[in-house]
Amino acid sequence: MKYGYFPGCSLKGTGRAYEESLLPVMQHLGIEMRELDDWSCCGATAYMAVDEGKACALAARNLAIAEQEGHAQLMAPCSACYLVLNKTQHYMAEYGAMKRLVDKALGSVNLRVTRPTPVRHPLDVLLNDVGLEAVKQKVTHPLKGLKVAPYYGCQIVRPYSTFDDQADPQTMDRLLESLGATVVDWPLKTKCCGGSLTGTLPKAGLRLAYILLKEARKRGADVIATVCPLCQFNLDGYHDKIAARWEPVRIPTVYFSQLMGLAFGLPAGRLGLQRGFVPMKPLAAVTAA
Amino acid sequence: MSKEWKPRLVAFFCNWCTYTAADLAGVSRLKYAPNVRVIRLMCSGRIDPQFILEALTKGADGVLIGGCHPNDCHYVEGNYKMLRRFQLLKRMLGDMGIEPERVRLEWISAAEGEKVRRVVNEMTEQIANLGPLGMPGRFAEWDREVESLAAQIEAREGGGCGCGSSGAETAEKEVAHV
Amino acid sequence: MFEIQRTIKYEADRVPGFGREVMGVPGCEKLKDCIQCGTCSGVCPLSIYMDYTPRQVMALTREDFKREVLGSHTIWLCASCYACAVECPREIRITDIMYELKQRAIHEGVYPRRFPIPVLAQEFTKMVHDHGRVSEGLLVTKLFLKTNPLAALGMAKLGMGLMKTGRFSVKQENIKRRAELAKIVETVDQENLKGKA
Amino acid sequence: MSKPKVAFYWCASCGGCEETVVDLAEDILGVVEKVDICLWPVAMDFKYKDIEAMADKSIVATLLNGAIRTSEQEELAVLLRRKSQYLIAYGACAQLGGIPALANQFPREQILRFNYEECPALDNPGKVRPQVSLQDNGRNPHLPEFRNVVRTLDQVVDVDYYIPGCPPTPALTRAAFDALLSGNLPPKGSVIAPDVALCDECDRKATKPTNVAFTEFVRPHQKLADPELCFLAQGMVCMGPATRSGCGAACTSGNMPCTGCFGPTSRVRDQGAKILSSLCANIEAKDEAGINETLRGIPDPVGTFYRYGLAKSLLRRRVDLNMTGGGH
Amino acid sequence: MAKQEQEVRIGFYVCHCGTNIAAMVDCPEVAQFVGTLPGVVLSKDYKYMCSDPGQELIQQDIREHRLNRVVVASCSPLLHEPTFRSATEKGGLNQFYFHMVNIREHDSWVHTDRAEATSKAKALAQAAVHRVAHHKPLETKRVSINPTTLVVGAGIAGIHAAMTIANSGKKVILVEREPTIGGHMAKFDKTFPTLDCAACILTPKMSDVGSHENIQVLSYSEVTKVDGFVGNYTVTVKRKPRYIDEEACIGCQDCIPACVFKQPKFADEFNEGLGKRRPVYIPFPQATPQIVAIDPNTCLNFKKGEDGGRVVSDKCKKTCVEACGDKNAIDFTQVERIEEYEVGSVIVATGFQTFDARRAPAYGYGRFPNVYTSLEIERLVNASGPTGGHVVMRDGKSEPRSVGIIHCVGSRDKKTNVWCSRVCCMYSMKLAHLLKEHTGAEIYNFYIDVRTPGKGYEEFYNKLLDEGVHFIRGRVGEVTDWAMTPDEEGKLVIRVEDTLAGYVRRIPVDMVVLATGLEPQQDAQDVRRMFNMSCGSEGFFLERHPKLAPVNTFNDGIYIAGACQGPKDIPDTVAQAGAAAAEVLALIDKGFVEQEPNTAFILEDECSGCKSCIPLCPYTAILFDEGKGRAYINEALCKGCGTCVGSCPSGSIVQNLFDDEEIFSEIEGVLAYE
Repeated sequence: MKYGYFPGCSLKGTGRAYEESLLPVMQHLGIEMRELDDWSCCGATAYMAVDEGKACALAARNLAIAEQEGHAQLMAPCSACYLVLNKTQHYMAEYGAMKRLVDKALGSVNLRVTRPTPVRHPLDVLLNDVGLEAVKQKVTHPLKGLKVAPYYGCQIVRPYSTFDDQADPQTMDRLLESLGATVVDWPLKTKCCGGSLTGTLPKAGLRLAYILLKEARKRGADVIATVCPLCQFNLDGYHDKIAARWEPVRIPTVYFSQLMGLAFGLPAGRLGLQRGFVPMKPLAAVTAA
Repeated sequence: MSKEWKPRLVAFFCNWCTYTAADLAGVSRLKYAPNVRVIRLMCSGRIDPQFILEALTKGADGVLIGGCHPNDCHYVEGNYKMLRRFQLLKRMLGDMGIEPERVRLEWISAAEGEKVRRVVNEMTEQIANLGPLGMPGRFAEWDREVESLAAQIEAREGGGCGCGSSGAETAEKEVAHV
Repeated sequence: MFEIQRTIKYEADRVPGFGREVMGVPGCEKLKDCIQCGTCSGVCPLSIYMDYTPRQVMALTREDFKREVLGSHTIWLCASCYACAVECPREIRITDIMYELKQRAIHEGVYPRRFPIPVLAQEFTKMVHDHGRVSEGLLVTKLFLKTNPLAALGMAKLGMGLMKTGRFSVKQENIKRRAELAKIVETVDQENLKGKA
Repeated sequence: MSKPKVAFYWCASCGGCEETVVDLAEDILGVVEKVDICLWPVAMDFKYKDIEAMADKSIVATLLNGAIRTSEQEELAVLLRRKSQYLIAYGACAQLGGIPALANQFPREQILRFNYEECPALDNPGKVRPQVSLQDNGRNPHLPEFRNVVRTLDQVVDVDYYIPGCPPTPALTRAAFDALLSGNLPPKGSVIAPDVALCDECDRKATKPTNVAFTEFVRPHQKLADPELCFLAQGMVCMGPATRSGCGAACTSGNMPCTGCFGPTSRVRDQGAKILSSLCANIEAKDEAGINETLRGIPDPVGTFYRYGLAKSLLRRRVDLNMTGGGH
Repeated sequence: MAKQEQEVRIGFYVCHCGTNIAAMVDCPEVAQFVGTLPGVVLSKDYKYMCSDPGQELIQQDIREHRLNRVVVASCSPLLHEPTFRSATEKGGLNQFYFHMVNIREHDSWVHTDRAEATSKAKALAQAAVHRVAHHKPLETKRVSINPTTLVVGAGIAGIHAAMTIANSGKKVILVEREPTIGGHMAKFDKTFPTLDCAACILTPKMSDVGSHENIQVLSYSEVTKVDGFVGNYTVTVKRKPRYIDEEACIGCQDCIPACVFKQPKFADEFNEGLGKRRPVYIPFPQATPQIVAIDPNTCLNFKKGEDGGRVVSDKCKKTCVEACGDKNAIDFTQVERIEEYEVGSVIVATGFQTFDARRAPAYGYGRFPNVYTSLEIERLVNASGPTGGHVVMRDGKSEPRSVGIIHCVGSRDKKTNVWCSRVCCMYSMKLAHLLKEHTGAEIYNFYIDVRTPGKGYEEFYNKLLDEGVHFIRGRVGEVTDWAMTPDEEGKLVIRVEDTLAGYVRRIPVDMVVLATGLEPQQDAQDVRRMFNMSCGSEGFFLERHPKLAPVNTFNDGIYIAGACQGPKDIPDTVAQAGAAAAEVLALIDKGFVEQEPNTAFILEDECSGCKSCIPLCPYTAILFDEGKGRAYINEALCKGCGTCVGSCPSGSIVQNLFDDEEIFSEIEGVLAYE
């Protein structure tokens, strides 16, 4: 299985642990991921707020590159990238004017989008292309006894996702189960983590992160698993501030890919686990507790 | 054609589904292109391919056929009979140089007023892009070569035998079979 | 003592055509279908901080209260979680309407000046435009310097932590074909101008 | 009193119709006894001048066979129309366009190019084509012009009666003469043949089941036909149901399906459309893919359904051909 | 073919329909244009052609101007063709010398350019003028009506319709697919706004039906096939086995407690699964007919072996058979039976189903035990319900101290059903009242709009306001079980914008009631096909005209009543059932119907006997005369689709009203105007 790979800016910055764990895990499963040459920022949520046309054109540049490089499918692990690339395709399909604008803009630099390149999330790929059976076969160190709260966040289930349920997504739950972990049932799987508001408007943004952490702890989770660099950052990076404002709710937040790496027996030191603020206890410790 | 050309579509709608849907579009005040003229039949199964050809030769730029959805025919399966005819007719019309977009079959149930609007608008636009079929004009153009001869004969009435020659005008117009 | 405020709205307070203009933008068409049920506010995680609830923004926009809408905090509080858009019984893409309103607010220069969110959006955009990618460390640094240098101090500890875990860098990431990007942006600008002409 | 004058003339035709006249056999003597054949180019020498010299309406009946493709044929049609009391389209080509009218699917240029340049059996290194007019050593010979469209006789001049068939049968021809000579004539425009479809006189009619549902169509060369069973029951396209009777079911008796040379009944405007309607409606499949699969057995619907009738069909000619020789 | 024996003299009328047509079509111009067409003797425009003076105008002109053809350009022929045909006939002409042009639904109402719309009207009028010249005089055929009526569905609509017809002395066959008649209404506790008990008003009616000499109740049965046409339908009914001999069972119910299952164990459908029943059961005490049923899915006697074969469990002691004793009513060998009935008309009253609350996942139905549907609450507050009317939550003991009722669940929502279900506001308030009455709880209603258009309904709303029930205008965003504050712990939390107060609120409650909407029955499409009806886009059966023919369908002799036509409350359902019964009785009393003479016939001398048409007829109306070697059509069986006509390869079949000449001239006419 081969996919074009669109990392996005965060996976090269604050979210580098995501990339550091995802690439070896995918490789371990025999999946080839080729990073797009000279990709540019997807535009995230901020660009849409400034100019929709440009946002689409810039995102479409990456789709054009993917097409040029002959990728049948494009994998976008970051939730914002996943959403923006999908949204761009929707807009181009739905609005003739937008398509003409984007075509014109890309045409000015000899780029072209002629067909939709499916934009896939790693969870979608793991569940539907690889299959849980194949994942299970690679598990050498089952996460027995580890209680994980799967946290999907907003943008991979809303509004364009087709691979999971919008209200009660299940893909990560089932993936974690196949790793041997115990999945904590909690109602906040898809609630907002605060997004960029944690930095710009902490009073509002951090409260959302706090609610998530508090509820995860209340439901007995050892760790929260995420799929998004911003969610991971928000849940992991502000414990001091949350403690100062409300109460301490320290609970580690890791990428699902890091948990997969652990279950596959990949060296823990090479999964970016050292990059979290709240360290995850060694598995043995959890299991013993 | 002195006036600006606008597509003219003839539609054959079955009484129970598509005609009723067109009524519903009216009752719902949905707006669509005024280019289609509907002829009501009891069932799409009644639609004789001759009707479609006749409409085209009499000046329609396109023909729309509307029937009940599969399994929904008021007469059990008249719509299937139309579908079967349509499949071959479409191919045959293609062989005769008529673009496939000019003849369209749609299943439109009594509840689908909105679909009437969409289909009529789509088809009007498609045919506007194709341009006129203009069969009456083509017939007239084809027949001009015969009329010119009749005129020549008239002109030299009483003269010597012109058989085997087409006269100076033709020779001028067309010197050789090139 | 309390201050009293006049809350009546006169017709002159409206900017006729504003609502229709917004509804003409791709993604915003369905605003006209709003029945003011409040589901958007009910599911919005940030509605509790808003001066107008999302529902009210919909009503105000449709009724052409341009100044009130573009000047509201609401549009800047939207975190793009799309919960409203997904739950709306009229399938109104509220998130996209919020984007449109943000764009207009920036365009008209009516956003709160030292309010970090619009500044972030603009800085973000500028960085993407100039370099093709976002370098988060640099972006955040710039943001705080522009809006609230004092708050940056409060963030210092976080920055240090990030640096320690190898996640913070002020090095600017660049793509190779920056001219290509500039040309795309320029073409969109030209087309937009044409559209307005 | 002199015997009534009768003329035979041929235009774009194969000569088969003339054979029918010959096939009247000894009956031709009976005809000759009663009439005076004033023009019959296949059998007798004549000059155009001779006809032109005749008084208008001096010929009682002209039986003209062949379609109209050249300017010469048009002129003769006009001339004979004027000289004749009754002009009779004799045979499928004059009535419907016939086999020559299949050329209406192609542009004139393509036809000429093939015949004078590309035909593999051709030896024409100079790619010389016939000229309408030529200046050569003071001579100025003319040739008829090859028209863009193949026409039926009645698309050129007014026609009184039609005798159908490719070729017409001696019996119908005789019947026509009898009617002419007795003055017991049907209404103008009539086709001198029964107005019922061929099945009426086909021996195989009884073998057609009442529940035919086509799952495939086969062509005569693909299958050895059962000599007694209705062709349609064997999945072979037979034009009989859409074709006039009067031939005595000659083809089906000879174990070949009807190809439609007698043309449609008076109630039908387009023979091809009608047989299409009937055959297709009786296909078994209900979904597009299945229907199209069945219809693969009819690879050339125009050639199959309009083998004789293209010029007379509602569309007449491939519609995207223009009049300057070009086309698709 | 048919010779025009006399000169054609056409009268043309174009109707303004007030401004409905005249606003978009220049009627005088159309009249002026048509007046110039050959054969048209007079051409007029008039304000309302369908009015008495309009019809009188036609009659007068026929007489004065010796018109022999009439064309009216107005609305859809589906609406007023009978009106103008009758006017033509009253003027002394055969009614089929009339033709109608639709320039309202197909023109003025759907176009926006007056010049274009006027051109189109002219083209359509010209087509009709060309066509009508070829019209022939035709006679309608009378078909007698079988006076027996089939009523499908025995909810309140079917029951009321059946009773009305039966009381007039006509026979009714009432088919119900459940083991008992009564439908949804039998499950309700009280009815709004009067709060009279549903059982008190319904069950006497049910037993009347059960014992009525003119009504044959076929319970636990389904209609599977319908053949024929108005006045003469043959209906096939599947009688599902209830493993009880209906003749022998006297309704003593001794078998029920005798069952080897000492305690009721299986989910009780009638109580929405809130109660339990045994494999042998009667749905509820007043069930009609009073006959038990055995559920083969739970009865040990029907236990399936590993290979799917029937293995009678040795645990089944057949104690029920023993208890039944000499009556011998229990028959485990019963199998499905197919029966046929001849009827003249049909009333379809198949009702509705409630929206599946799981399709609105934000409200947690199925995830949180104390989220209920409204129908469950109906049973819970019902004195004959599973708890005897004691409102306790799923734990079986605690009473709710606060209840949130969420309106519009599965209604007014583009993601599920777009329509307003009409009854939910009222039943939500009824349940609010009953819950308050039973428990004294705080009740919160969450609504988008309160809709109380009905006699006494607004007063009921006022009464609820008096009772102190909360009304919060806002569609609930979500129901969750996570707490933000101590008083939310252990509760269901409703997050909603109180749109009138202008605040987002979190309201903790013990119980949530979802006011689920009404939607078409799952198999409505199959039923529609069977009876040859149409459905609206939402899937409810389509009436012939929303105002003028609300219980008729497009299929003559088939009528609809109740919520299968659209959501409605009990008073409206009963009114509609009465209307449908009246239509049926009118039909029966008239004794015959006139059939549209659009049948086909074969020209005997011209048919070649090719048999191409025979397999095409879905009604086997085409037969082959071996002696003559020709096909012929049995006119009584022909329904006039014209498929054979379009397919006859030698053009030897003619359809009345739609013959080739008429259609060809219509095509030519419609294209003759540029």
